[in-house]
Amino acid sequence: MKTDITLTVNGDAVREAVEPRTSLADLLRDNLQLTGTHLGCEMGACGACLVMLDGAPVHACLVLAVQASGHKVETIEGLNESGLIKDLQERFHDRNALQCGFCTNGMLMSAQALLSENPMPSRPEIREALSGNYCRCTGYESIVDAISATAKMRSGQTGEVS
Amino acid sequence: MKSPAFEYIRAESVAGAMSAYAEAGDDVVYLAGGHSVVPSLALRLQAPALMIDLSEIAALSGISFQDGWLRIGAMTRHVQAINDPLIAAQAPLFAAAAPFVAHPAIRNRGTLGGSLAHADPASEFPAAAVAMRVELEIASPKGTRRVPADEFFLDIYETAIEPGEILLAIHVPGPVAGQVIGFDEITRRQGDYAMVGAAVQAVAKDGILQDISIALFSVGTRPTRAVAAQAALMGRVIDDASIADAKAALGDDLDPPDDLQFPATMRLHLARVLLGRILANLEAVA
Amino acid sequence: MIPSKNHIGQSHRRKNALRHLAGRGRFVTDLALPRMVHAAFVRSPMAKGNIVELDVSEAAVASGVVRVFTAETLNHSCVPWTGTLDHFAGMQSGAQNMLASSEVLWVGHPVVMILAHSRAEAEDACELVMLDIEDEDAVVDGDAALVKGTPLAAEGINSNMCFQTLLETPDLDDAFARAAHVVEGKFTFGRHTAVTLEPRAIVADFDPSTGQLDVHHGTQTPYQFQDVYARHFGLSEGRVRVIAPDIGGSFGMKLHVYHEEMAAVAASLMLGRPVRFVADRLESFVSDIHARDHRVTARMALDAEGGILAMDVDDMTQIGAFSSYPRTSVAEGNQVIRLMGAPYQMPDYRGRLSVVFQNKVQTSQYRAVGHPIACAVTEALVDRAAELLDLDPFEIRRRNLLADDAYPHVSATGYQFEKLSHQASLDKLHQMMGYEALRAEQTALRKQGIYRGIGIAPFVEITNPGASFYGVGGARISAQDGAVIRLTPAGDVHCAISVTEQGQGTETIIAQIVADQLGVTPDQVKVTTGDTDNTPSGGATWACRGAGIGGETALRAGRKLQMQILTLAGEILQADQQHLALASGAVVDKTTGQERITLAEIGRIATYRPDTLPKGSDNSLTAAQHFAPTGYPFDFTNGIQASHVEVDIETGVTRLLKHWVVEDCGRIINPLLVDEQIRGGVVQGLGPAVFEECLYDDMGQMTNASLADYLVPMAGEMPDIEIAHIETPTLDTILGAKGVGEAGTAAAGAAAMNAVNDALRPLGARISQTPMTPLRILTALGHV
Amino acid sequence: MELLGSQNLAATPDQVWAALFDRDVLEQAIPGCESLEQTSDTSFVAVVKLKIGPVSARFKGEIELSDIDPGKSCTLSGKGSGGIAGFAKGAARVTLTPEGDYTVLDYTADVAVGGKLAALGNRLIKSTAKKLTGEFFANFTKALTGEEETPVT
Repeated sequence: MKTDITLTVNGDAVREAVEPRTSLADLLRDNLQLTGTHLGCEMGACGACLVMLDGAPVHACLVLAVQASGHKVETIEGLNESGLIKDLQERFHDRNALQCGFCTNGMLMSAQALLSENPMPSRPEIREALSGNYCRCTGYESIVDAISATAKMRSGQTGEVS
Repeated sequence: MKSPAFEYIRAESVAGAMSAYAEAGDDVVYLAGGHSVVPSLALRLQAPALMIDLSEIAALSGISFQDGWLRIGAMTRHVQAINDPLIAAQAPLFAAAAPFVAHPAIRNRGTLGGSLAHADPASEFPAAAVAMRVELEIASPKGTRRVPADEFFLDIYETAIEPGEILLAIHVPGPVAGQVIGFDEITRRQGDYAMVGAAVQAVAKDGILQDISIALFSVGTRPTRAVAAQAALMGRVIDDASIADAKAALGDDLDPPDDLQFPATMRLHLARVLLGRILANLEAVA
Repeated sequence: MIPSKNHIGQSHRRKNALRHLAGRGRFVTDLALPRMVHAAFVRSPMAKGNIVELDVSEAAVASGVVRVFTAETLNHSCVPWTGTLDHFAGMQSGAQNMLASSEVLWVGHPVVMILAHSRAEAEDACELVMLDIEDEDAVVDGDAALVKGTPLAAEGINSNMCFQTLLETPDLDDAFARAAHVVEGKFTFGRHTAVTLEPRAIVADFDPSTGQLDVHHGTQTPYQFQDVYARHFGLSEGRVRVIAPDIGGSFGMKLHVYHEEMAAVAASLMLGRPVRFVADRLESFVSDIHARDHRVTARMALDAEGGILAMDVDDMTQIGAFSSYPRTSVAEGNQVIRLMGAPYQMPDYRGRLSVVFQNKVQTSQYRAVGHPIACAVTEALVDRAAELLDLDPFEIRRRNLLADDAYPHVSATGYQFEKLSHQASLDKLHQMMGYEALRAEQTALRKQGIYRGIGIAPFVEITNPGASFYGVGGARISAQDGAVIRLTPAGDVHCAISVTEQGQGTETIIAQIVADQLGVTPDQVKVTTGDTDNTPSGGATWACRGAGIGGETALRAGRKLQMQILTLAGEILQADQQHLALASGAVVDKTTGQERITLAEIGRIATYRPDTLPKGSDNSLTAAQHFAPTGYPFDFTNGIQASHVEVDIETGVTRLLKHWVVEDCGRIINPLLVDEQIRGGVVQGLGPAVFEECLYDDMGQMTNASLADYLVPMAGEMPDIEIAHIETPTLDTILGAKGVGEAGTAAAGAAAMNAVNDALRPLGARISQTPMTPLRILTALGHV
Repeated sequence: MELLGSQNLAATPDQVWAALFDRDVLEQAIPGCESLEQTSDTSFVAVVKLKIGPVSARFKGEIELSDIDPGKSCTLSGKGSGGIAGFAKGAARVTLTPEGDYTVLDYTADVAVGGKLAALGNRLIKSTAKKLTGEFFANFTKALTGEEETPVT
């Protein structure tokens, strides 16, 4: 019934026996206690469960854990500890770009992916990059501001929020 | 919303996948990107006994030229349709359609072949495939065959792929000088299923249309070729009069579904508006 | 000099946000307890029917299943709940039980509860339950519900009318008789729902060895649930602890009593082990409360100059099969008819309310209860009057908004306003949005076939409710809050307070307020919320009260502790405490500002060396304070919003270009957090105006119960929102703060509807229904 | 939702009529029919497995013929429960009209679904119902006459 899988999660080699039906999100949350990956809809519509799979954000609810075997997964916990998104986190904090915090994991994943492809996105481009990330609390503007400010700071401009 | 239990095999070859399918019998589902299958599992709208994962089969990947056609492996991800230079050059409607498909993270994982095989009547790639007159290469235990897009999409979620068969690749015919394209859709929010969408590919010589191919989506049970609208445009220049005729002709082409949110008259109206806008803004292929 | 205590009014960042940014939030959905079992429910697929067969024998023996409960085996453990209140005279509702026993009354009504070792196994077993329901004609439409001969929507009611009321001034008919102009309209406001990103979640953990029930509950009102669980399960309140950790959004949706949460508690009590229920998204759509669902007929009488004389309003609101508990589903409609015309000098009024049962999910309180409906109707009529009289929308409002020196004022509906700033807000908005330039641009673009519209909507918001809100009706819902503040042995400050945090920044503002009372920085104040064992009892989060009531409680507690510290310091220093003050973490000389003794030293002495204090000294460094508003029944705030839209008149698609808000919430404690509350609120108002709707078919089936089909507002469609403030503190409290949580939601939809109609006006089209979908706009334009 | 259709059948009305009450014909006609058990002259118990794209569900239910005007018209109704997937029910009024060598079978069907199917499938329900109804009458034609369908509309 259970299948053995091996994958790398936040740099650690992970070996688990899972039912094939287990989603990557459930593996991370239930088996590995990486609860920073959230579940909001379990059908790929809200973006709360985004993780980096081989370096690109994907919905952990839409990937079966068995499919991730042999691949590299990074979660918010890993990104946080790597220090890679420290500036992004700081701008989110400055700008109060989160309230309840449930969408924040996905927002950071989408933001990081956007900025790595497009270092100076326009506001509409940022909004488009977030088109699959639902936030009920903020109204989005502060998130757009925070990402925009990070882009400016990374490219050496000021991070002043206009 | 947790999936029912099933067995899982990660196939290493097409032949291996097909023989596993044949052995298992009825309740088998192939898994490509999984972005249509996995949600329906979570919603318990289906309960296969076995999932055969095709995603690691090398033969299903890769984008290359073959006899003047562009061969796009079925496992090509949506994001590659946006970024790949070969697709941009020879399958520009895929490149134009891809940004409209769902959201960035979905596009990182969803596959072109999966989308075509799934044949959701509201999705973008099937209509682009019809407009480009691609051919779909399908593997069966008896061998492979190529099916033109016009004959591939049969009905709601129904294609020429028989149970157990696997979509291997999409073959796109070579580009023609003077080719122009247009792709657009009308949605309420970015990434939503379109209320109406359309893909147009045309060739003009001295402004006169030598060829035009129009496919609409979200207007019926499958991507729909607008035969009458095409006829209304052939041999003409694109101007207000020909656009008006093409829009009028859509009445013969479409018999949209009627539902509370989007009555048939609304879909037809939107299809006309959209086609008019696309025709007025056709762009030369880069 | 004493450094100024100026943390109130500063944009402090939220310390608790750092945990979320690091992926270290702790939500109920993250909690796993030893021996925990997972619940799933079999629900009715029909809107109304009788259960003719229910067989759970196969499910009971399925793999991983621990227990299966039906109405027969579960309901006896809980006293049924009835959502009526005494001050809504004549209202009725059936009593509710956890599981349906014979009749199912909406699609999603829970029938069977299955507990298993995993949620997946519980769902597997749900598929094995044999449930046969004989369907009956459902009551789907509110108007039809009231037609004679229509079946009743539920048992235990004598008609489908839950509640009716009428408000009327004596001269109403006369006002309409002498009116120079009357404008009127019929409006429909769709059903929508909260869609918090974290669904409802509970882990109920009963320990039979001690008789202690711990409930980890994603709720905004933990004390209310402590009381509910104690009373309905026959436990002593002291043995019930409700812990509300990080909550992934609430917005009023997470303060109602739900069948599934009650069932989880019941099951834990019976099994003696932790029971977890987390609604999945599909369940959320058919079991979370829905909101609004109004049909309003309204008219407005005006004199020749466009002065508003009166409004006459009839609101029919559709609430589902039961009134919700413990607040009732009547409060929404009650506020709709009382908030009509509230910003205006309007002498006369008549408001009729009919609250109607139907076989759908219950509707109840959701952010800005009643406000968006009252505001949209009022402002649509004001715009229609402006059009009729050929007045600019700003001008007609300038003529009618209450003058800024006209307070105190009592509205035609009986609301008392202490002091508002409508006229100043109107002027500020006009200037801030560059109104004249926008109008010029609109005219120019129309010539190119681009239809843009500008809509404005002034509003009032009910905040800081006193006990007259629910308490007088017999509801055990606290209007007061409590705080306990202590100076720790190391000289830090800890505040335990009953108002709760859902990300709006409660803990941060409480720290700011307390810091200012004790001369420390907010960083030195640790705030604990959301745990009935560790904080004093209070109302927590509802109806916009965290800053106004919770903040005042914290302020008073802080001042009490300040006195205790100064008294003790006076004794230690042998100084007159009148000459001492607190600043920079120390006791200082009031006139020179010179440090006399640090708080750390006071903490040390009081804790470890009380023997060194003069005989009879009180070494207490803990202060407790409760506070309830006793002045005005509510503190009203006011403001005005503007929306700029572009309507694609060929596709019916509306694009929101920009939004502006001028808001007066009294004393602003943290501008950063206030602005983001407003922005989030605006988007929660724009969502239902343009996108959100629970779509039901004529059998009572909700047909878009997923996040793919129910359209929540997303980043791509939402506008930037510019905000300005006017500050008119309430004199009812020392702090002067009012609420701001609902302000954004109150008027955003009204402004958007006026903007869309402004865009459509040259085409002779008008829309009076939300959400303003492409279909409705195309229909208004005659394209469909 | 209402669905209308018409089939031209190369058979006499009596032959068509008999087929409507013939368990074997019905079994071949019902899309996805896994079992069909006759419980009376006019009623059947069926297990039907429907697979439409990403949705597959097994329905157990009853099929009944009523309002019978022999040789001319009857109502064919069915109600099936798909467990937690929801339920489907429908009734088709069938009328037979002789026309030369053919019999024209007209039907007006009213189909409804509930529960999860209704909640999630709204976008596709009408198309699906239309497709299944069409398949039923096409299969019916084939079972009766051995011919491929000849839909008129």
